[in-house]
Amino acid sequence: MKISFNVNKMGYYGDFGGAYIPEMMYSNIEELRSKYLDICSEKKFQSEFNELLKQYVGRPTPLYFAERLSKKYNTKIYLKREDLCHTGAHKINNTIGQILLAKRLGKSRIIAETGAGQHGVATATVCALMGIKCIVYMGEVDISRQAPNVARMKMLGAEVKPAISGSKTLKDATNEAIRDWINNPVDTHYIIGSVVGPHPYPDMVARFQSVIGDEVKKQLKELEGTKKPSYVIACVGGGSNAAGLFYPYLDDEKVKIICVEAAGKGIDTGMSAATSILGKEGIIHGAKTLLMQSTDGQITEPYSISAGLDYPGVGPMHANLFRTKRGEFISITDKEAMEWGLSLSRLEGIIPAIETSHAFAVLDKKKFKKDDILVFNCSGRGDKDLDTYIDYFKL
Amino acid sequence: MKISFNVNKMGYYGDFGGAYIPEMMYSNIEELRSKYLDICSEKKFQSEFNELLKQYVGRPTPLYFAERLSKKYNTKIYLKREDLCHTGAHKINNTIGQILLAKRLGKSRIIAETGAGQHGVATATVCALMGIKCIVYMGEVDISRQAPNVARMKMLGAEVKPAISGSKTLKDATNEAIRDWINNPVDTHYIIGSVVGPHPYPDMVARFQSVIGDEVKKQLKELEGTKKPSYVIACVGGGSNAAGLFYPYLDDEKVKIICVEAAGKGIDTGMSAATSILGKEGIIHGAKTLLMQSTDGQITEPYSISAGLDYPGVGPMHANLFRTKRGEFISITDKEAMEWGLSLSRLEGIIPAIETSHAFAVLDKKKFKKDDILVFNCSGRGDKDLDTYIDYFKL
Amino acid sequence: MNRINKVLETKKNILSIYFTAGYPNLDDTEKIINELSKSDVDMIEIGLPFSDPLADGPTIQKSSTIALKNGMNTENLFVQLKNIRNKTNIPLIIMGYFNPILQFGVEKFCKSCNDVGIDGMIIPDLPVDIYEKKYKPLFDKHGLLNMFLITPQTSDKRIKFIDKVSNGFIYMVSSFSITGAVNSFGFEQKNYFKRINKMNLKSKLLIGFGISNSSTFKDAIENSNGAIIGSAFINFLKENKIEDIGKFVQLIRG
Amino acid sequence: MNRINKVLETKKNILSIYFTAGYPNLDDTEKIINELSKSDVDMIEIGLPFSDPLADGPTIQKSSTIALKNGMNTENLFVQLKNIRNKTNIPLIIMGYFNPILQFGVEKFCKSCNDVGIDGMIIPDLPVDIYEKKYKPLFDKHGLLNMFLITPQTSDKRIKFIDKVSNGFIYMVSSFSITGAVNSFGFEQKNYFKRINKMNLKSKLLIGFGISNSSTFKDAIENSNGAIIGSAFINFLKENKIEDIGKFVQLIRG
Ligand SMILES: Cc1ncc(COP(=O)(O)O)c(C=O)c1O
Ligand SMILES: Cc1ncc(COP(=O)(O)O)c(C=O)c1O
Repeated sequence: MKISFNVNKMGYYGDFGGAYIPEMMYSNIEELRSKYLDICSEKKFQSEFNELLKQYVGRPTPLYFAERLSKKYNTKIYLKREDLCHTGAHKINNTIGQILLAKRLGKSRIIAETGAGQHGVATATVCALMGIKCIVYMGEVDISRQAPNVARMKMLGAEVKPAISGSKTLKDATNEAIRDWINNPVDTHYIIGSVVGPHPYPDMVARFQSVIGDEVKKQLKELEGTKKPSYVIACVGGGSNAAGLFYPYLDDEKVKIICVEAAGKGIDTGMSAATSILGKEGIIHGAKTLLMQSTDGQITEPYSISAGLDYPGVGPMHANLFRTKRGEFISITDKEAMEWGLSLSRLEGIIPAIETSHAFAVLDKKKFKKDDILVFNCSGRGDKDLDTYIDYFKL
Repeated sequence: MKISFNVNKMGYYGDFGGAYIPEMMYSNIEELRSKYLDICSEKKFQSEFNELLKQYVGRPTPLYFAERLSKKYNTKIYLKREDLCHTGAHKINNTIGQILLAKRLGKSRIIAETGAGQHGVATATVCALMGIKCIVYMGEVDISRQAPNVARMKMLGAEVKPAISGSKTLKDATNEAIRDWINNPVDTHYIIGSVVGPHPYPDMVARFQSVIGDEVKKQLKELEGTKKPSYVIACVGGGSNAAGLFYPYLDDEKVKIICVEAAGKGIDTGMSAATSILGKEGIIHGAKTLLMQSTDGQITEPYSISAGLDYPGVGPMHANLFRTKRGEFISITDKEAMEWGLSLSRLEGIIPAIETSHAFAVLDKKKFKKDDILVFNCSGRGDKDLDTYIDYFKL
Repeated sequence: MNRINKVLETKKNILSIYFTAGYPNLDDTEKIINELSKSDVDMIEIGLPFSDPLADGPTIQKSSTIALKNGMNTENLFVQLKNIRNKTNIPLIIMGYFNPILQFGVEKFCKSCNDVGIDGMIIPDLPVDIYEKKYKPLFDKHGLLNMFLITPQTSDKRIKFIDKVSNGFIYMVSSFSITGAVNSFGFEQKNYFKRINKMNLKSKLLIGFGISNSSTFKDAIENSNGAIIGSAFINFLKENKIEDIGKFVQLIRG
Repeated sequence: MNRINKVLETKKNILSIYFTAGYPNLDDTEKIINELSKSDVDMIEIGLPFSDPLADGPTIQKSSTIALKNGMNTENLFVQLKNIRNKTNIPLIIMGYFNPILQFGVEKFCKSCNDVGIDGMIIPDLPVDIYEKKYKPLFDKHGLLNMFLITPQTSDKRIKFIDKVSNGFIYMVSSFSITGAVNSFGFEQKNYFKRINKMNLKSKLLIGFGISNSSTFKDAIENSNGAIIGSAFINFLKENKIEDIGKFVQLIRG
């Protein structure tokens, strides 16, 4: 039998995944695990989900042929325009799904962690839409470097609570959210923002995001007469935008997968977030996966200029793509990413999120053929990062 | 014969419109006037325009049924989601059209004026896309209150030039742009951002924006079984988002038109931009229209908390809608608009531009029936206005 | 015969000077006109200040803003000009944007001009087409000439039309530039002057925009019937006394 | 017989105290264990500090951060505990998160525990299911008990499963709260204690989380075989000398 790169019944991708959780989370995780597939396959759920994606999020997002970029690199470059989603990134595909799920589970209070703030905004947005209370945990460092998104969450009525432990970034915000859930196990649903955490989160989030890849298949068929690009390319923080794009292609090895990680100041500098290259197998936030850690098993404080990639772990799906070599992993420094942010702005009139910029830098790392079809996930827009760009380039 | 509320062959809407321009602009305006209809009706132009609207801008934008809002006001409320357009407002519909036109006219340099910065960003964006030099004039006051958009224009490679005369807002930026055009009549195209200025600008911009109304017709037919809403409602700065929504309904008086203007601190305070109510017939930026002016014919410096509505004139189409009573004109104060910005964020998870917020305030000014179908133009997103919102509400 | 036409027919190397009414001080209008009349100047353009002078460069913009702040307005200008014809017979032209005139009432405006002895108008944002269709009879009735601009972009056909409608001079915009005074004209501008001269128009030509010193004035009069100075004169007024206007004119005449 | 089981069988009103190894100072481990052994304490939980202790409240988090900064690590802990069994026979439990154990090697970890005389483990993020399927044989081989938690949300069925797998005590989480010490238990918590007691489990029950003073300790032992104190003891260590530990224990015992 052919091996699959998707999750198995036990919640594992190869060696990775599972649910390494404190007992205090067990009832919630078990409730989710036992119900998510049924709920998600309900007709009514499907139609509500698809309707909101269409009418509220603005899906399908275009698959845009980047003419100037393609010419410059002498290959065919398509951008999947998740930056056009309501709230400005792919994150909302997942929060729409999870809020509908939370309602069916009878939850009246939502918590979330956020790094770049995109997931926080996406969560605050769906909570406003449904009239549900929302608390977002965000590292203190991220609160200051992603100020516009903090403002947006407040406008949307969410409470933003600073995580002040550790590196004060995404990992610590996640710890805080988990602690909140442990303290509020009855009325609260925790909307995780990426394909991380204990099973069934990685699979659930990947399914909600898979709309990205599903649309690409249809759109590419129309535009190029084939459903299959040569490459699907995405940045990887936790891995949700990548998972969403890769999903329908996971087991089709004719479509090559490239995961782009944040090298920060360089993978040898100790200031990096290139999880797959620097990480070892271990457990973070309830999942067995690759993570950056000391020999002693203490989780390393990661670094990236981009708040959404500043995470020491990676989703178990991606850990497996790395180990099995199904995916090629490339790491991109702050400098390379920032310059690509400017390049894409000037070449295509699209200011990408710094997370997203990392993906495009692959074009300078790897030679592609003239007939190759590259689909990049343009995971988010750069509005939240303007201060960082402006400071960096002294514009 | 039935009167039409659309432009006539001479470039007039009733008494309003025309081209009151210095001779130095004549050759450019005449070139435009004599060619725009032919160019716009070319098959190739149409298909490029529509393709870019679809693949790059992300059209069609959803017509979103706002459930919580509808419930609260006991009527049917739809939002035309122009906030989901690439760059965050309807403005890009027009700049896509004009850049394609400019290319056909052989122009190699683009100038634009901007108030809120949305039109500046939309212009900078299409210039980046086409690789054409771009200069944007922006009032000094607006530069400081719309900082995120200034940053975006710079990222996109545009030069932002401050207008330092008069009220240092939109009207002055427009003066500066016109002066630039007079100084550079050969290689330059001036992309005006609203349905203002000399003929053929108002008609040309309205045509490019009419995609909004055309989509509404189709979408409403699908959603409600009728192409005709009871009301179409939009904020009016220069009037382009309104014109785009109203366009296919202009001559169908069964569809009621509501134009919402900025009352600023109140129409009697001298700090206002409620042009139709406070204005008199006159000439501004080359068009005969309604404008706020002294008895002596000096143009009044307008005021609104919203940079995009802070204009002392109104497009000639709207002046005619006002005079003929085809449209109902309602003015909304800063305070009312700001509160609606927060309300829409909290009720529907959509943070609107402050310009857009004005439109929604109509819901508190007028009683609608349960079966009425209201289509609001959600002309832009509020990301550019976060600082103003946060300051105002001390969030 | 209109004073403008008389000058156009009898003089060569015409010098016309523009100033903004109400600048530097509200009541300088009469003084400036008198001083200009005494000097070697052939025509005067009185600028009616406007809040949004979109065809003017920064110097004239700034003078307009100050004049408006000083309290200048249309009514006021006519009061200031009430007795001007007791003092001078020099051709007087009002240069103003269309909106203040429209608000004042075009007919009333023409009549007031006639009353105080104004000879003509330059209204940069009233195109010849609209003038011809709608306002010409009023101007004619009150004995006012209306001067139109042409630029390097104006087509021969349109120039001929303007020439036909014109009953005063044609205001030949020197270049693309409204940025104010320059130091000398370039190759392109001179070519343009030549081209227009070859057209054998019935109207006399005055060159304006960018004339700032004796050298540009010389260039201009070599190619036309005269020149108009605006920004350079406003700049002069900013730094000098009104009594010294004669010296400014001498410098230009060279 | 394992020291833990001996205590569970022979004692009532068991008091188990948690501290973080390496806190307040790197080398306090032995001193604290000795002082606790001398006092009226029945079991000791030695916290192996972790960078991301997601089931702990701020007090224990902070002590872990400091301990790690002080240089505490797994290797080091076993060195510090090398001769501990020369000094005390009190049951010793290591409480630690799974990742450091996994990196050390689970088998090597169990062996090291056995070598220094550790009696059991509490690993909050190693669920009973995974333990049972994968790691139990290793623990058994090295004579280590593994203690599991239950909470008010744990279903009866799952409690029975945990009871079956357990060979030490069941750690009964007092409430939903990991925010640290509280002053007294509420109605809901007491109901929960009663419910569990009615289940007639084979395992003994110790109540943890939120025990901070004699009153909450009394509440706990009324409903179980004993109680575990963590945050309150860490807070005590922050402000007091290690030699005074006996007084803290007296206060709790009341
Ligand atoms: C725009 C954007 N792209 C990518 C990411 C990384 O997350 P993931 O790897 O889950 O897609 C983020 C996270 O905030 C983001 O905002
Ligand atoms: C979001 C938005 N809405 C409305 C306007 C007003 O312009 P118009 O009346 O031309 O639609 C602006 C202008 O900048 C805008 O940015």
